Amino acid sequence: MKAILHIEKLKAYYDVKAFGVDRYVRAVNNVNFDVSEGEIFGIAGESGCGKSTLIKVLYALNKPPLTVMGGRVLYNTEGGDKNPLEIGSKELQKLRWNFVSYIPQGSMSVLNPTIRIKKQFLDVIKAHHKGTDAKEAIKLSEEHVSSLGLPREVMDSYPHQLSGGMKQRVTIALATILKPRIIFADEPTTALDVVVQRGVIQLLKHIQKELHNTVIIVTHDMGVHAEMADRIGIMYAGKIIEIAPTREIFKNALHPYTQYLIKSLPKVGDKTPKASAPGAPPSLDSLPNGCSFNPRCPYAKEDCYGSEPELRKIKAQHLVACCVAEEAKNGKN
Amino acid sequence: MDIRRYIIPRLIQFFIVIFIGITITFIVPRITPIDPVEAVINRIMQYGVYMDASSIEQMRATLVDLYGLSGSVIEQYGRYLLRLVSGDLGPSLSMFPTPVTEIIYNALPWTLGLLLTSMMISWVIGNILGGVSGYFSEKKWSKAISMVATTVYPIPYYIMGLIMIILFVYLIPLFPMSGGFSIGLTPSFSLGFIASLLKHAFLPALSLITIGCGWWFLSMKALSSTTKSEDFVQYAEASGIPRHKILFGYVIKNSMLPQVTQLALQIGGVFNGALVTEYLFSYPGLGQVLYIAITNGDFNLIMGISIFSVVAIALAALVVDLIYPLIDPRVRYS
Amino acid sequence: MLLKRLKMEKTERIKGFAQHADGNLLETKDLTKVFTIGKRLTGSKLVAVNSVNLRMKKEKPEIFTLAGESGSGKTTLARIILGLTEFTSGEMLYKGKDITKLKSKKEKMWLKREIQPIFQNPYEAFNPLKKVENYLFETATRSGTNHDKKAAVNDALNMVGLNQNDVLGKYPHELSGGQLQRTAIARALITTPDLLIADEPVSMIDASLRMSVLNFFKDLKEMKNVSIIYITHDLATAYYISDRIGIMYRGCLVELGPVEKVLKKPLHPYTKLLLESIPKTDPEHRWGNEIKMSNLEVKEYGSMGCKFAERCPLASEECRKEAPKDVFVDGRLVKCILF
Amino acid sequence: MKKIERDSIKKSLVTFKDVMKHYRGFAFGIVFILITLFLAILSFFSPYDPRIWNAVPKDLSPSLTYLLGTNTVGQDVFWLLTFATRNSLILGFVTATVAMVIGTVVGLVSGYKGKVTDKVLMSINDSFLVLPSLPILILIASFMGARLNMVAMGLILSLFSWPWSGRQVRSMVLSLREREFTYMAEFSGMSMFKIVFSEYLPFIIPLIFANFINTILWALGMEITLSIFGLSSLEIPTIGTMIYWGMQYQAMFRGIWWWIASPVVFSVLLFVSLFLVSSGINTFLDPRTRLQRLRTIGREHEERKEVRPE
Repeated sequence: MKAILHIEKLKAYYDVKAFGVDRYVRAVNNVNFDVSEGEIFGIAGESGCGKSTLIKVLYALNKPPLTVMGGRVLYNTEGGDKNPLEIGSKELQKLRWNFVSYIPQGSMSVLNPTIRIKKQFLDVIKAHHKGTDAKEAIKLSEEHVSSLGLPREVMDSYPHQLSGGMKQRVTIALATILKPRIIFADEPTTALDVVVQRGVIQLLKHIQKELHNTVIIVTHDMGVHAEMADRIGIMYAGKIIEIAPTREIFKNALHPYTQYLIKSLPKVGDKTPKASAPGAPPSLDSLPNGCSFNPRCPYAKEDCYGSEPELRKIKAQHLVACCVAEEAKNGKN
Repeated sequence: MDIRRYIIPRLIQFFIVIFIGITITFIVPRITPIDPVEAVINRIMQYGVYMDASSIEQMRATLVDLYGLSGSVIEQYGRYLLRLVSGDLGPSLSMFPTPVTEIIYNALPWTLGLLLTSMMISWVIGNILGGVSGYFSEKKWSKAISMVATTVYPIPYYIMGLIMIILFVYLIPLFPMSGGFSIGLTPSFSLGFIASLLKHAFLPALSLITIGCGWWFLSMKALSSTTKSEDFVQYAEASGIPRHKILFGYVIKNSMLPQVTQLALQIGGVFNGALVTEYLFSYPGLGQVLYIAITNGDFNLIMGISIFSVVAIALAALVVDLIYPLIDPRVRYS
Repeated sequence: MLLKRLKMEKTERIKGFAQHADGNLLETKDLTKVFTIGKRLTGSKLVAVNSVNLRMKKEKPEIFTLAGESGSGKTTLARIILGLTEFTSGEMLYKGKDITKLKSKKEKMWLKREIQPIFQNPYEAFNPLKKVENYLFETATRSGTNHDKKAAVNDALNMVGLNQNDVLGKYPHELSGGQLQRTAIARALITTPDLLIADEPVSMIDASLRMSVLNFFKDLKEMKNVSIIYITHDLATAYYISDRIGIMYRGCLVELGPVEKVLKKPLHPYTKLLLESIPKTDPEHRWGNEIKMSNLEVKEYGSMGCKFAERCPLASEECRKEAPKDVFVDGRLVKCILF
Repeated sequence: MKKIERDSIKKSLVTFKDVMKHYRGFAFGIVFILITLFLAILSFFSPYDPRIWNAVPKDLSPSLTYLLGTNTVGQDVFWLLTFATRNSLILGFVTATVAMVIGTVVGLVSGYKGKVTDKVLMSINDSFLVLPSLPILILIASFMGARLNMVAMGLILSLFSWPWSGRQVRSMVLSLREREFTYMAEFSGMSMFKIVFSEYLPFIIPLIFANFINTILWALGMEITLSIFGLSSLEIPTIGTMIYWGMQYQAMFRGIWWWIASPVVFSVLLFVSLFLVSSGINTFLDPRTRLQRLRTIGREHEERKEVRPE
């Protein structure tokens, strides 16, 4: 399948200069992977591992102090490959919402509190299709909204009159109104209750099936990845340390950190004592040399402290960035 | 039902403001060392104004009500309120026997004209400029304007007036130094009169507007630079909505709301400014009348102006507060 | 060990207090809390906690989970037990004493030492502008330990697996989420409480460190026989550490019983829906059917009958008319007319 | 001194040095205020007594001997200005202190007590904000026999300036009460009184200090206005009375511009620097930015959106 999104040696740091103290927080540290068309790609990792920063950079939302230090991102659009980080704002504007759209984190305060939902849809449609007149645009949004199972009165109400779950579904409807090819979703379900979260996940899967497009979802909740994602990338200290199909990640993860992550997931019906990974994730401004997991890794040996391990293919579609992946695999059982 | 829940507390606040203002004006004459009634009586005698016995008695009665010490405090307060409600603030001492209310009504249109126009102009310009500059806070021009606003805002109205006079009367003689209109003209709606009226009002208005713009600019810039980093603005930018629509429809629209409540609180301050500027430019408004009252020791007129301005300002603040729900949907449809 | 001596000394002091204490650590009878939104009379009523009956034994310390979605009233109930919110009607007894009758300052202080809270976000639970040790020493002085305060603090920190120089002299932002939350637990333990109320204690902590804090709660129960009320929306962690669980929906305790029974063989339709909706971390068993989304939260509070009637697949007319009673079935209490 | 204390002092010194370096406006403000204080102290060494007229030849333009020239009543304008600065600052100080005390107490009580006390105190507070202070001040001054000394005028002015800090302190206390560390402090056994003074004060101090300077600014402005209306004791040299006498003797028409220019220019510079310092305080000592700076000096971890399901 054709790669619709190609990411190569991407580096993005927070340049934190406050009163003479000048430090770089290495939130995205040399990330390389491809996403093919029609796939749901999940990016998992704990808070502070740089996954939200990665998705912001992929959508070219980087504003100071977040600066792209190197590498490139390529959208495979009809008009050829485009790097959103380099093309001018005019061209980027054309791509936004038509080719690629974004569902932000924390949906509680994402809608303009002083205008009705209808006007919010109008602003978005008018921004990308100048010609359409208001009535037609509103009719289009109403159809789109009811096709997603939202009640019609939503259009005439203000954000403060809607519940959290409803606001998140409106944001998803907004992001998919112009049928984009790629949807970036940054923790779309974190602030929601379990039942509402299930509704939102079903909505996203329904839209993906409908539009045959690509969804890149970032969340720390492995259960959401298990429900939705076809392939998962595990992120740790600003790097992707393992990419594999969902079944592989859950059944036989290779990287020691992923193993810890999967093993420490509590499940209803399983009371066996579980252990946390020892120590704590490193702070992104003072990373250990070599593999960033070496201070916590029980299988670490010398070349783990040497150069940073690159993602290498172990099996079909299963890549891992670890020098001791084999021992870790048989060490697991 | 929700609107009432918003309006009722505002109405109560309106009456509390008036109550406190009037009580202060009631207490002041009663705690002064000198006995105001006698001081006023012999003040009039000095002017050699001929008054027969009955008008003196009638005058003494009104004075006793306004500042008099007879009867218990509650009785005095009761009579005092009755007199105010009936709108009788007693006669002016310096322009005896014209009642205080008449003098105030003559001077009122001038003050209202100057005050309202300069407040509206400075509120609109200051907020729009502040909103735009807050949104583009990194740009050079925005920093430059903030520098200007930071130097202009803290200057007291009187000194700003002085600077205006030095600049536009001495250095570049463009505008008249004082007065409401050229002496020879009679007040009418003829073109000539209005032209001279505007010419005279320009400098006082300009000094009020400059300071007003400074304040609204700075407060709006602070508001819009915080609103700029709110989630819904970031999301609007991410969804490709053009910057000008985000600036006006999202950033300024949301930052304007607190500026409306702030307007209600600022009216009192701007009114002070108008009084001082009118005195400096001897502009025929309440400020000028107040100055004459002070020099002539006309207690009645000073008290009348105080009470009147308390009620007027409280009313203006109430009106502004009532506009707020029309703008903020969260209050209208809570 | 110092804390053992503290514990003994505390028990003599308490003996004098609760002579006639029955076996219960905590008991609530038809506990209800009604919020009025808007004016005193005209405002609409919202029953946040709807006649809840709970009982926790003193001899057998346990971890009791209060689970439910946002707006289910679990946090309001926790705040009532902590004494931060008054309740509208019903009764609440701690060690046999009615907490509304505790008038004297000494008695109130006693209750504040007996029941201690653990908050959700450690970075919010500590004053960002003051050093972390500030609360540790404050609690030590107030808990009447006439021994050296530093020793009491040091012991408490060692118990949570931290040593002094990790924490003392540091500001909250200089510690990780896990360390800060364990410091908060250490603070709560200085007064040797018998009941801890933990409101979503691990939801802000990184997944990989969550287990260490949860394991620590289990040790507290087993070794220090401290009872814990664990409030969460995450049933997986609830199953892992708790003995008994109560599922709350719109202020009502719809199902209450041992965790094995309630979460392994759920009876109440809402518990079933909750369990089904948790995204299982197993790619094989993905969700089958689509579920009905509720768009009418507020109305449900006011409804006379079962609050879940609107969304319940098995709801009948009767469900909407009068509120269901608690029924004891298969080792647990269920509030549903089907049983 | 224990190592920990030395660190925190070192940190605050670094902060102050950085602030001065990075924000020139703040630096200008501080420098000019120091100059003003120096002038005020200088007035004690003045060779001339401000109340005696004809001490120097009249209407001399600024020269080496008379830095700011002399005025029509034979006073040296420079030394007159030093006295004016001292008296005005005393007035500003008195007003600001009294207003700060009342405002903070009202703010703390209504913020912490809440419900009825909060409603009552705040409606009084807001009424004083809305009231037009000038006409009432003029009423009081004229009834007081129009001869107010510095302290009396300071007290009267503070009557109208305490609500500004009251309102801000109250909103800060209200937001702090909802924070979880208030409950943590309560369960650590701290009394209400201790919570307000040991937990909330670090948040409130920058607010009080910024308001203190704003009130001085407002009081000086009001003093000028009252003096121009001839309501303050005109023989005491203050910035306002200097301008008043300058205007009475038609200094501008007769070309003695330095008599009016020196108080006007000086007061403009003083007001601007007071404003720069107070807004500077708001941006640096404001808890959020202080925290942010502490964090960059301490351990920085990626900004994490705290999302609560409740």
